[in-house]
Amino acid sequence: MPGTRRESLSLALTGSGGTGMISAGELLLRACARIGLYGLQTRSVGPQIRGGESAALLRIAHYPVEAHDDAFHVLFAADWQNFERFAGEITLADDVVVITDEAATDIPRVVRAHAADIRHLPLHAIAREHKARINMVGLGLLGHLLRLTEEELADIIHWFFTRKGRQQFIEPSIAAMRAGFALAEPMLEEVPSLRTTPDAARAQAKAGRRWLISGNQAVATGFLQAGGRFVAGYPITPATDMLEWLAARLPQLGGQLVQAEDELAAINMVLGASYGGIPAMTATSGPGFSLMAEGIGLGVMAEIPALIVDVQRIGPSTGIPTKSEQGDLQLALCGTHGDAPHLVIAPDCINDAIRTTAWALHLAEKLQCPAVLLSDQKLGQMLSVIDAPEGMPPWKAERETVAACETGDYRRFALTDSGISPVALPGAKGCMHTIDGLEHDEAALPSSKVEDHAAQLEKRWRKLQQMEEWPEEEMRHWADCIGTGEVCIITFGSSAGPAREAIRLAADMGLHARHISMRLLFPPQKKRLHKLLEGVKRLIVVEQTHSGQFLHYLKAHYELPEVVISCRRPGPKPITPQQVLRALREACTVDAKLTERVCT
Amino acid sequence: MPGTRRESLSLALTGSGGTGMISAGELLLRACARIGLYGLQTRSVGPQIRGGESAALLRIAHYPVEAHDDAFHVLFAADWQNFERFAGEITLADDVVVITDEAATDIPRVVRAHAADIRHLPLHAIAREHKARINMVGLGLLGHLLRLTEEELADIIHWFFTRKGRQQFIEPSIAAMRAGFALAEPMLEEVPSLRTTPDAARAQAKAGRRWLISGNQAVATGFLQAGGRFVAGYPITPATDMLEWLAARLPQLGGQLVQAEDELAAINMVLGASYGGIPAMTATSGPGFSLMAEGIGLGVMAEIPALIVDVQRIGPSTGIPTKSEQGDLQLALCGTHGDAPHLVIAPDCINDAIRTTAWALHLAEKLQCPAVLLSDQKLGQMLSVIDAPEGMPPWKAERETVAACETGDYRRFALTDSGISPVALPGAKGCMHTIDGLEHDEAALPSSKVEDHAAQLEKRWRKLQQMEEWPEEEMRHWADCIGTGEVCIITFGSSAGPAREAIRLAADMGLHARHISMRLLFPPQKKRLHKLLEGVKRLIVVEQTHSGQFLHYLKAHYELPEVVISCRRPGPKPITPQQVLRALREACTVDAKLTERVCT
Amino acid sequence: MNRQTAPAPKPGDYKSGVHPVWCPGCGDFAVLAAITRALAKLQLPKHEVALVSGIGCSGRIPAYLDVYGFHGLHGRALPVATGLKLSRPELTVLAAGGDGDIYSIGAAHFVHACRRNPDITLIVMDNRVYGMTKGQPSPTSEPDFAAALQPEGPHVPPVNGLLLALSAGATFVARAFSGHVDALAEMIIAGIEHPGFAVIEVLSPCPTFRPEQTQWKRQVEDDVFKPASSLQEAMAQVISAPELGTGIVWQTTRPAAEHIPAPPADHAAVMREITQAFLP
Amino acid sequence: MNRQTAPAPKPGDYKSGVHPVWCPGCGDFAVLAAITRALAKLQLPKHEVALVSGIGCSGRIPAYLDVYGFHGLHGRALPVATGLKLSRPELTVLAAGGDGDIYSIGAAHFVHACRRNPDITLIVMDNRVYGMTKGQPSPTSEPDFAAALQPEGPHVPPVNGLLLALSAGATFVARAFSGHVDALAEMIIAGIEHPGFAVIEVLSPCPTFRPEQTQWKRQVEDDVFKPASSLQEAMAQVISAPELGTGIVWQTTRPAAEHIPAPPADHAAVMREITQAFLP
Ligand SMILES: Cc1ncc(C[n+]2csc(CCOP(=O)(O)OP(=O)(O)O)c2C)c(N)n1
Ligand SMILES: Cc1ncc(C[n+]2csc(CCOP(=O)(O)OP(=O)(O)O)c2C)c(N)n1
Ligand code: SF4
Ligand code: SF4
Ligand SMILES: [Mg+2]
Ligand SMILES: [Mg+2]
Repeated sequence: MPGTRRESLSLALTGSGGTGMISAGELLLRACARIGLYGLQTRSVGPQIRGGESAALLRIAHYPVEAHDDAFHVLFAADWQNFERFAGEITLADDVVVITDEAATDIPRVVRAHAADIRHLPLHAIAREHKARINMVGLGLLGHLLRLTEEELADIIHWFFTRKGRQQFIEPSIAAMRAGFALAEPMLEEVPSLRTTPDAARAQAKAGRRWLISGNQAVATGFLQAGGRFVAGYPITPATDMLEWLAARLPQLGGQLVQAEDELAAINMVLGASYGGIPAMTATSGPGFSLMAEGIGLGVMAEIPALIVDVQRIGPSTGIPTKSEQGDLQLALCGTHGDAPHLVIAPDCINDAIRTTAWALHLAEKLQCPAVLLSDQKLGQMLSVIDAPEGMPPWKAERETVAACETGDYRRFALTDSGISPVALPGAKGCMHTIDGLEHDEAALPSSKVEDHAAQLEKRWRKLQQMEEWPEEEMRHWADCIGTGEVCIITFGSSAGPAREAIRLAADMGLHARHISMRLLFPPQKKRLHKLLEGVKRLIVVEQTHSGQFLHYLKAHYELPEVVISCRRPGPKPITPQQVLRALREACTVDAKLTERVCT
Repeated sequence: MPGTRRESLSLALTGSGGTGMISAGELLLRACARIGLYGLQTRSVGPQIRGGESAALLRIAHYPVEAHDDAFHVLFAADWQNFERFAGEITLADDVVVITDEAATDIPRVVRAHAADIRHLPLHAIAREHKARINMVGLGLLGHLLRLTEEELADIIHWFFTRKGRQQFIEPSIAAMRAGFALAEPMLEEVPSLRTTPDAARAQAKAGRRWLISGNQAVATGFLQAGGRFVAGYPITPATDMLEWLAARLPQLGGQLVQAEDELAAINMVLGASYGGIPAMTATSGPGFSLMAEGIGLGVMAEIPALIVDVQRIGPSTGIPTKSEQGDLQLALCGTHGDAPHLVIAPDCINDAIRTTAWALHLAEKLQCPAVLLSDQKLGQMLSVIDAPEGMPPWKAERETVAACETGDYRRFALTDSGISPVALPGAKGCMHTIDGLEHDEAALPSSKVEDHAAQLEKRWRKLQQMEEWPEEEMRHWADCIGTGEVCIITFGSSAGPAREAIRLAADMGLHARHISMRLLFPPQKKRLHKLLEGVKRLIVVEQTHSGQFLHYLKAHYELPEVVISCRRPGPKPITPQQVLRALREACTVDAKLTERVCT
Repeated sequence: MNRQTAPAPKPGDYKSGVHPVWCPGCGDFAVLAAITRALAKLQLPKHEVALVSGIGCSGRIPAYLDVYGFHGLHGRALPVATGLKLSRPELTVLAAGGDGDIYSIGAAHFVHACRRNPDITLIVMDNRVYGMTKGQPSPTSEPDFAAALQPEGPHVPPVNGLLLALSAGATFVARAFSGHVDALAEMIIAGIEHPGFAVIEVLSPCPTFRPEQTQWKRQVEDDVFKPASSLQEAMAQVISAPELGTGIVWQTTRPAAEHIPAPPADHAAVMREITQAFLP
Repeated sequence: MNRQTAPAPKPGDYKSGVHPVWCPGCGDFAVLAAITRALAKLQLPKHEVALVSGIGCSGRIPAYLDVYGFHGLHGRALPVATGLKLSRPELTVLAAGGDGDIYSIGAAHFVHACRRNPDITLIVMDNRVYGMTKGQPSPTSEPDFAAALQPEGPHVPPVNGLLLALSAGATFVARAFSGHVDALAEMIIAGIEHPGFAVIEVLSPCPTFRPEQTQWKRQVEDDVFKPASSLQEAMAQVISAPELGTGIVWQTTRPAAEHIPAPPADHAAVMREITQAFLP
């Protein structure tokens, strides 16, 4: 049976500790990026601290991809130890080809039951023969299936070991790769592959046109580009790598990163630095984000800008630290006591994360208010090939300041029309004052008066609320809307990827639908969403949560179309384009109001 | 002009530090309670740590009262220092009589402008003459206006100083009281007073029929009655007095209270004690509640019961520690990362607080889940005369336990139909296991599998969700509904008081409306509320918040009538029956959908 | 595996059979072994032992034991253990955590547990690194331990957990090395038998992120600490001791803060008495 | 009140004119006075001074000074001050808090600030009670200080803040008495001039909830501490010192952990260089 030809090809590389599947996947992706293909990689790892089983999940295409496909077309299994730990995350396509070692006798039943085509090859023997790791055999084999050349693969191996200072591995690895490459030769036509060969891409590819970047790096880059210079944080999966990336680069820009003793310290250090006028952020995940609740409230009350990046992982509590979910939405919206309006913003893909982070920092500084940026593990740790952005994002951190006061009656919390009061930073002559977590009057003095509380509450709300009135061009970034039709999918954050692709797939089938991806979640943009929803009869709310947090948020703050369909599932199985497409096709047939369903 | 005769009389006693207005108010209330009257007192204090200005705000009636009236009929001002600090909280009735010292020259303009009848009396002179404090003069004067007898007032003074071990003050104080009593004589008919004299009440009053109790004491009592035996807490206004009350009483019951080093420790100590099988609680307010976010999530994940009492104060951040608001609702509902369903329950008056706290502890233990009890400063620190409850609340803390395991395959998180898995407490032979904040399988082992996460999420939700299916008689306490008609007021927590009274006032005017007071806020009771709302055309959502947190909660989780009117105001000015009544009357005229308005 | 009826449980009986997630060669395996030996030596019934931990590689330890376990939040093992011990004094309560868990995010609880002196044995598995989150400096890391999050190293002196414990009022302070399992087991026995809060800092190498710690087995100096006769002396010992010295440096007794009064015979009657006070 | 142009500011110039909420006789008035004297003596421009505080009676102090003030969260003054000082090293940064603020809810930050050694002067206003919340025992309360929340008293030894600071690595450790305003002012000056983290514990009586502390003025023993030549000696002094002894017990220098590199001339160029690494 000849292998299917696909628009995009999905490959899973799995193996136990030491097989190096993640590296192989990354090298494959990088090689693809170099010749002008697009693609992405996520990883799934076991509970072992180091060296446990892991899976590299790749998708390669001629066009930018933001999400995994429904199923995997090629499964390369170095071995089968503990495969069941992530079997639930790796759905196999009907025509999947499974490549495994000739000696493998422990192929799990779920795989055997599903896969018609299992190929036993001398993977380990080749690796042993060349004194290399099995992942190099896989790199050659899979690279060939992707129609990469031996030279392209050799180059990438060269680059890899040179960067690591392990030149001695180059030669054996290349030899193993070549042997793997040869192994693929007889099956080229039998295994699913890309519809078009990469030659077109190769012809077009110019150096510098693509970036290979993770979501966490994208957020960090946006922060630096917008002028962020101070970071305090405490290690936590899956935010740590963002902090580590920043730690190495901040000093080059005259900034710094402090490893705090805990998240309470981190958020308060950020408030301290920002009080000093330095654009500042912290990055954390669920448990640390919960600990920051009190600090965020202080930022709201004392009107101190701060960027709090929450790279969501599966909750509640410690949950599943290495896996993705969107379940911190309601905490991001409501997560401090009292009426404490603050910005909540979600980047919707890796490419977008650079710009959206810059925008979030810009808004936080402009509105003198904490901004929570909701990323997630999938987005944050996904490695993706994107078009290199042209220039820097248009938004910078700019706070309205007062350089000096003559009269001595500086009013830190002056009741301006916009609700924004120019701030005197420490060092400004004559404007000395004390900011406070206590309710206060315009002059920043503590007050328990009915009138002061009402006026300051109103002011803190007004400065956010007025965004509804900002000119369209300033607010264009609040949401994206693509497509047309009476059925509309709505998402926030990383669920946009599969939704966008579903819209394209639907259009190919002649089914026209819209997709709204909301970046700005708080303050709600009632009029703006209303406009985007004009003519929509059925709304499908897609999100990666169990309880429907996004659905509840939308119901609480917006007027929605008559029929609202909740399409949700918890992690770690990601939402895929095909699932959203199915929901879309079904949506045309339901007519019950508010149908809640699990995406299947 | 003869003074009006009122169903209930509202009196404000104000003065600077050392005038003892709060004590005078309390003694007045106690004297009223003894003769069978009902009433309540709240206090408003300035920012001074000790001895600053303060106001005792009283309302006395022949029937139980739960809320303040719209305005005050008698204002007794020992002096006027810093009166403007709480002027916004003390609305004066049109026929208010202001009683102040003969020498007072600094009566604020707001008072002078409003009050036609200001009486200058030799208050300080009398106090000086008798070597007593001015509050005793006030006690006599106001007591007489309330038609208490000199003996009743003398008794209460006697009781007061005896309890304090300051017998030497009894005689001078009684003398000053008598002089104050005499001062009132000539004005008896000119000052607003109760419509009926207390004689009827006196005739009926039997010892033991009334309790004089604060909301904080009521909550603490309910906790002890239901079997609560461990408390950990950290001082915070306005929850400290509940902790202090418990500290003195727990040892008598074989329980104990630990003063923790902070709220992170407090919630974790509670989880530790509860893991040991001991029904446990903590009490805190906004800032401390924010710090407990992570711990609550652990309780959800590891299925550990815990009662977290949040005596809400004005937020955000440090806010106004001594004043009331209902702004922690959304944090109570959403306040931890991830999908973490847990109980959120609000007592709706002081009387109810005893039973509702017992119910909350019962549910937490039965469902093995943290329960947040939302009280507030108004409810918690209000001192009220209530009918002494007959017997104890019907609910006890009872957890389904496993005494011992024979087979060795105890599954802590077994997927039962109800979602509730019987727990083996430490000490149970053969059932050893490790509970975890990590996602886990039925046997409590950490798991990152798609299936385990889905099943356990579903289980944790199911055990709450099934409450919708519980028999009506078990769930009767979830909400109260009074009245009939197409207009309905809905409240949670302490806003029920003014709403209930508004319903009665409206009925007197021939206007029939309903009132729903929700105690169980999470899990939502969709079918039950739907039933209560049958036939309702207009819903008025009354709450003490700025942003409409209760409104948003209702919109997110329920099908609401076509017209929804939000009637809300932030603290510290309390919501009053008259305001709700006005909203009710206006509701009959609006027809816009979702009108948001400020209660005026 | 209900072996309570067997006459004399052996160390292996205290293992749960769950396979540890630790890396090969991790010091924590030996800590696990030492705990089982100590429990076996003390013949403690498994169901009367509870081990509370925080988050970290170290924090995973309870699941590997067949006792009651509580794998809680990062930094919060001590408050949980305190709540448990105070309300269930008949249980033998142990707490375990990493250097980050106890000395960084949990530092306030550590100080206050030392003061409060509950009858809990704390095992700090010190590998001078955040193992679980893949190698960031911890409070006990050397000033020049460069890692991605602090590319030039923390450049601050490490927390001295023993000194901190002494100054916070701990009544039993010791250091051990996980490689010397028997000595560690003895130390844990002494800690459990100590009537109060026992702090045992265990040098527990992390071969993955601190490969140089595999040398500890050659560098550790055993029993350099001798139980001191005064706090000053204990502190002086700790300050001047070699970095990898072990032993019990301080042991004293002091009543624990809290105790539970006996429950009354008639709860309802006591409740009635309490609510009497509400009569006006 | 822009007096920066006047040649020599006097203590009064550093007052904001806001009326303190403190009770009459509160020791914190004297702390306020001492700070103004110190600032005046150092002739520090008001706009270049920032005072960060936590929550408590003590925490109210910034509003009474005409410098930049940050009245933050209970227990979190030190992280805020650290963030501020690290990013704005040219400012003179002070931190202030109560015994509960710093030694209870803020204990972890205290320990880590001592280690990190930022150039901040910390003033702990120790009244051995939670003043603001009306009289609960604090970590420095005497074991037998009975109060409503702990009717039999804490029955645990008080935290010794000086000892804790020493063992956590503080480079300047001192105690003073608020009643001796000039000595306190001198101490604050020494703290500000000290290049690192200076811990000054100030005995600051709370006449309202600890009326017996009004006797402190007769009981305090001044200058019992002498700058020690070794950590051991400092600790020994603190352990054996009278309960109400004052003085500087320890001063040493050690570089602060963090420093800001100079910002580059061309941000855009540096950004370009950084993002080069994303090319495949
Ligand atoms: C509130 C919170 N912050 C951060 C984390 C992430 N985290 C998990 S373990 C750990 C540190 C582990 O270091 P250590 O305590 O030394 O234990 P080890 O892994 O070295 O045994 C951190 C920061 C978390 N789980 N929770
Ligand atoms: C998170 C949090 N918990 C509790 C409180 C309540 N609170 C305010 S001040 C204070 C303690 C004050 O004691 P201390 O720090 O000794 O200061 P003092 O008032 O004695 O000067 C407490 C517990 C709070 N504001 N925030
Ligand atoms: S990372 Fe280090 S501490 Fe963690 S399991 Fe591996 S060796 Fe042990
Ligand atoms: S309560 Fe004590 S510390 Fe607070 S202001 Fe009054 S005297 Fe000072
Ligand atoms: Mg460690
Ligand atoms: Mg204090």
